[in-house]
Amino acid sequence: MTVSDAQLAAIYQELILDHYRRPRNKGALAGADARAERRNPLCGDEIVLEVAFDGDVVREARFSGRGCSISQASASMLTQALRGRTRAEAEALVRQFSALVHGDAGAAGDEGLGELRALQGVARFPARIRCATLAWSALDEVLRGA
Amino acid sequence: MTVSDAQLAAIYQELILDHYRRPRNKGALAGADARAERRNPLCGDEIVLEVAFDGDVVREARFSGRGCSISQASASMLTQALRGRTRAEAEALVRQFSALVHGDAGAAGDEGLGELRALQGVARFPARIRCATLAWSALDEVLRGA
Amino acid sequence: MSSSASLHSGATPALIAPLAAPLPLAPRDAFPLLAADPALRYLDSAATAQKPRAVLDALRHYYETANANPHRGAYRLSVAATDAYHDARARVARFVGLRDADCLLFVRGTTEAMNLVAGSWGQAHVGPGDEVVVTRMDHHATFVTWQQLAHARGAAFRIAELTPDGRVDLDHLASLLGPRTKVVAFPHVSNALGTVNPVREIAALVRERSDAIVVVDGAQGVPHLPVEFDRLGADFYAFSGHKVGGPMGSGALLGRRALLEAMPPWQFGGDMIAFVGDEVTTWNALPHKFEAGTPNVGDAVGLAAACDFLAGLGMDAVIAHERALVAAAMERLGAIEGVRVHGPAADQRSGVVSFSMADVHPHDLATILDERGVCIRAGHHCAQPLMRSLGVPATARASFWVYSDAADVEALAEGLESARRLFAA
Amino acid sequence: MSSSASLHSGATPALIAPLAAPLPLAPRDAFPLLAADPALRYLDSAATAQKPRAVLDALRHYYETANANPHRGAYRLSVAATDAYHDARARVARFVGLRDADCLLFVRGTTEAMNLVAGSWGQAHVGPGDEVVVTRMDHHATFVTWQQLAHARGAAFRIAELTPDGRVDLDHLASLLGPRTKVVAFPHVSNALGTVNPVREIAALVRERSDAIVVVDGAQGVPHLPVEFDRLGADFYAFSGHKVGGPMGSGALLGRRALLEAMPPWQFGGDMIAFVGDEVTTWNALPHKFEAGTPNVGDAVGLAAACDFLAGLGMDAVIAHERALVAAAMERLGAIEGVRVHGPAADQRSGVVSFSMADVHPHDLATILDERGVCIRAGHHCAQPLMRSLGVPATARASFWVYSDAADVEALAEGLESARRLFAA
Ligand SMILES: Cc1ncc(COP(=O)(O)O)c(C=O)c1O
Ligand SMILES: Cc1ncc(COP(=O)(O)O)c(C=O)c1O
Repeated sequence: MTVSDAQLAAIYQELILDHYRRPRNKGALAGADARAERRNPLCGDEIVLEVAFDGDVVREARFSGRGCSISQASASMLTQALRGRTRAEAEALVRQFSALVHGDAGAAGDEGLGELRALQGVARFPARIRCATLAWSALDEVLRGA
Repeated sequence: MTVSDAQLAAIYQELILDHYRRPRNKGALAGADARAERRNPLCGDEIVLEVAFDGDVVREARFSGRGCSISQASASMLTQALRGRTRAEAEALVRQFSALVHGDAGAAGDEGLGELRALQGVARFPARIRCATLAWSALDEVLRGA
Repeated sequence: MSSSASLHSGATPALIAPLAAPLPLAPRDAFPLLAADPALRYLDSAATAQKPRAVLDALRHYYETANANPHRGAYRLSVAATDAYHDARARVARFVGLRDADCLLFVRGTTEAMNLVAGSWGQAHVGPGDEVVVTRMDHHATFVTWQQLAHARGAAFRIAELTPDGRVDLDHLASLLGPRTKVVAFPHVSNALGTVNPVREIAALVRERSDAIVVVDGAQGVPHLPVEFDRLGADFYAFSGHKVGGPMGSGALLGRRALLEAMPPWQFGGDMIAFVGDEVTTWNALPHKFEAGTPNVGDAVGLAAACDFLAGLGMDAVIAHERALVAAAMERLGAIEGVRVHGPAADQRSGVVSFSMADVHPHDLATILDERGVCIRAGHHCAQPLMRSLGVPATARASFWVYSDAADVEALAEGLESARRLFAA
Repeated sequence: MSSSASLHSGATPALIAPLAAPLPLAPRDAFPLLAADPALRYLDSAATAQKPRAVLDALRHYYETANANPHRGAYRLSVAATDAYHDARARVARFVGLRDADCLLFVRGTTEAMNLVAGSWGQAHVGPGDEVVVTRMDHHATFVTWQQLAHARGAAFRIAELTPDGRVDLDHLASLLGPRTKVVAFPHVSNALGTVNPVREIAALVRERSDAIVVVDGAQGVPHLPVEFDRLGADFYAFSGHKVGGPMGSGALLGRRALLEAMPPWQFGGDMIAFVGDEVTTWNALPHKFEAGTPNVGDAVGLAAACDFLAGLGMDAVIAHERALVAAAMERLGAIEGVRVHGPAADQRSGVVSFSMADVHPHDLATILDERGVCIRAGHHCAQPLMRSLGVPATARASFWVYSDAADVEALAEGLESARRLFAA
């Protein structure tokens, strides 16, 4: 079962660690139109997602909370990917991201996911999928609740 | 495991069946000094034992209730064996009978037990010991309670 | 799966029922305890079933390859345990016709399931002046649990009586139902008589006349009959794994989602919480809300293997097999002097034959039969209220399952004849 | 019993503790799951223990030779099951130093045991204005159960805080005790920190200042330390079989006879009744009054085999072995940059090392270690209230048992060093 550090790097890519160390769009969002919280009862990790809309289009998204590298990087990338998307596009993104981390080959090849594809390695770690989807589950609530 | 009817007869001796078919001292005892009830929760069998004393000596003992051949025969023999005994003798009899049905060799050889020795076969049937001791447990209460 | 399983699984009831001398539906060899003692005539399957080798293998395989505390671990072994547990739930749910597997709660057995419903739903919804209805044939697990809940909540406790042949008297039941009725609980199948109750019909009757929940004690249903929870019309359905050939300590409560979601938790501890504050705690989603503490993964895996085993035989074939044996036994026993068989006709039963012999106590019968290797039950069968209405303190009961055969019936009858001779002498 | 068992069982703590590189106390070969995967480094024994072969054999042997519904059968197979169950109770009781074996109730595990005490004693004796005390280090099974009981009964819920090194602050605890204190519950050993609490001292403190019952969560006591209930001064003591190497679904609650006899039953059903009337029911004697339904004989037999296995090793040797490993791990881990070990000194613990690494989340540590075959736990360990006071959402935890050895410690340390490198890069 012993593996080299190189193999581990498949999930802990530099891009993920970078988002973990220097999260984008972290902190409260003044003037948010919607807000949702998620907590992973396994580890106590929390994510708060706040979104501001211009009509049907996401103007800005920010997150706060704490968690592991996967949940933090995922939230950080989410806030970047969201900006400028319509609600319908955002909903599609939620579905596509979920497919990606559950090992869907189509999603892994979808260039529209951009940087998010760095998280595809999570599919090999079933216990961590929930970490990757924590912020996305909050986004789902934001989109439904609106 | 199959056995002949002859072997079964070791527990279902004629003497036991006779007491079962024609129980001695069955029915209420007018003027009883003490009374105790026992119920076997496994099968719903019940025994009521009533005893009348002349000073320290048992004048008469009677029982009522319903149950299997072992519990009925045991109760019937008990009422016979008890008559004329002092409390101390009755207490010794309770202990000796318990030893008998738990397979004690000394008790099995004790002629003082008289007919009761017919019940020694019960020791081979652990599930039935409680049937044999139901009336004796009631007697124990009578002797303690007094 | 045993080889005879596939042979029999397609057999229709009509094909099997008329057989004069039924063979086992599943070979004795598939059951290590029976295989080790060919002379043993085990006729107490309604109390607990003997275990298929496949079940014991599955149990051991779990402990040897996947044992870990599920849900909480980030490492692969714990994921394997989590998957095994989840998969077991899905398979058991499928076997009993429940689509929404998260509405299957693993419990220790029927008794615990019934106490869960009474302790959670009952405590929350039954109050003074309300009415709780059970039947005269209920097992103590149901009878006493609801009797005590009714007393604790100041509600009235009502007992639906039986017809002379041991079925629930639907007219009497109907007369007990009304706007104050909060709970109606009854067995799918009576363990003491074998009577199969018309669950759908009773549920419809209850809906028509009250807003009560319908709680089915399925301890003797799942092992013997096809069960499809989603079509039964019941709100809750409970059963025990050990009677299905699964391990002791396994069992399930099935419930309707809306009810389960609205119910307060029953026990507290790990897995069932979401957030634990110093003052306030919130609960996890179904099924976890009702599964406090480390789950019993091993026994759940064993139960799933038992369900697979039975699915391989086909539950239509199982009940047909049991009825063929019951019919044979009723005929053979009815011809023995002094024997009276309790309960309804063979086609309205599972594989249970409860009987009395004049002048011979059931306990004596059990001992005499045991000396011949025939295991029957003698007692009140945890149904004292029923015994009172039969006017007996106890009955003798022979019960059949998939490994039972005509030789069992014959050994039983010969033992009873010997008892007759002994006591008549 | 394993062959090394007898070699080690006479070893005194002093003899083992100083070993620089502890060998397993019981060989990995005695544990089929570990034997099958020599590269596996299982460091999550505090969550659940791997099972000795002797336990799995005992379990299977029961099902293959003695399986029947106990207590109720007049035939020999049922007597064999009854005897097996009775014998299991006697052996487990002896192992935990309880002379009066009928005061040992078989339950599913610690969680159920705690819910039983709260549901029976607590419901009957705790009322408005009363006070219920737990500690900051309690597992949710204890914390939430008593929190909810207090809320349900209108009582105050108080939390004894900890010293900075993770022991119960006895002064603070003392300050919470008074005439209204009805219950004081605490763990024998903290699963999250490993802290061993001075049970006797705490019990004496409680007796001095209140009439409260003393309830000990022994889930992490029995697997790791000698326990002698009759001398602990506690009223109730609960533990889980699966953490002792026994099967899931087994466990026990020990209680003082006078309390158990006065308590109302908790669940209703078969075996726990004496007489069932249409309106009124009476209860069976101990232990049956608290064991409603068909007993889980198989898992009880397995638990007894686990106790025998541990008795063969000697519990003094077990705790000495664990402390040697903890001391080695604390030294080795403490030297890794950014690692902080929580809790007290090695000689005040069982085999638990809970730690954090700066800038690396425990969940990430667990994944990285798992890739090397090292299984640790990352999370709140069902102790959210404790995590809040440590100021972390979660910790990483390695826990040792009888099969752990120096190679486990080394693999853990190397994995952490690799994580350090990865995240520092
Ligand atoms: C200290 C402590 N208490 C209680 C429990 C709960 O035990 P179980 O989940 O076996 O009921 C555990 C383990 O999960 C524990 O470590
Ligand atoms: C009809 C019925 N209900 C309930 C039970 C109780 O099941 P358990 O003892 O497995 O909890 C039984 C069997 O004992 C039963 O036959």
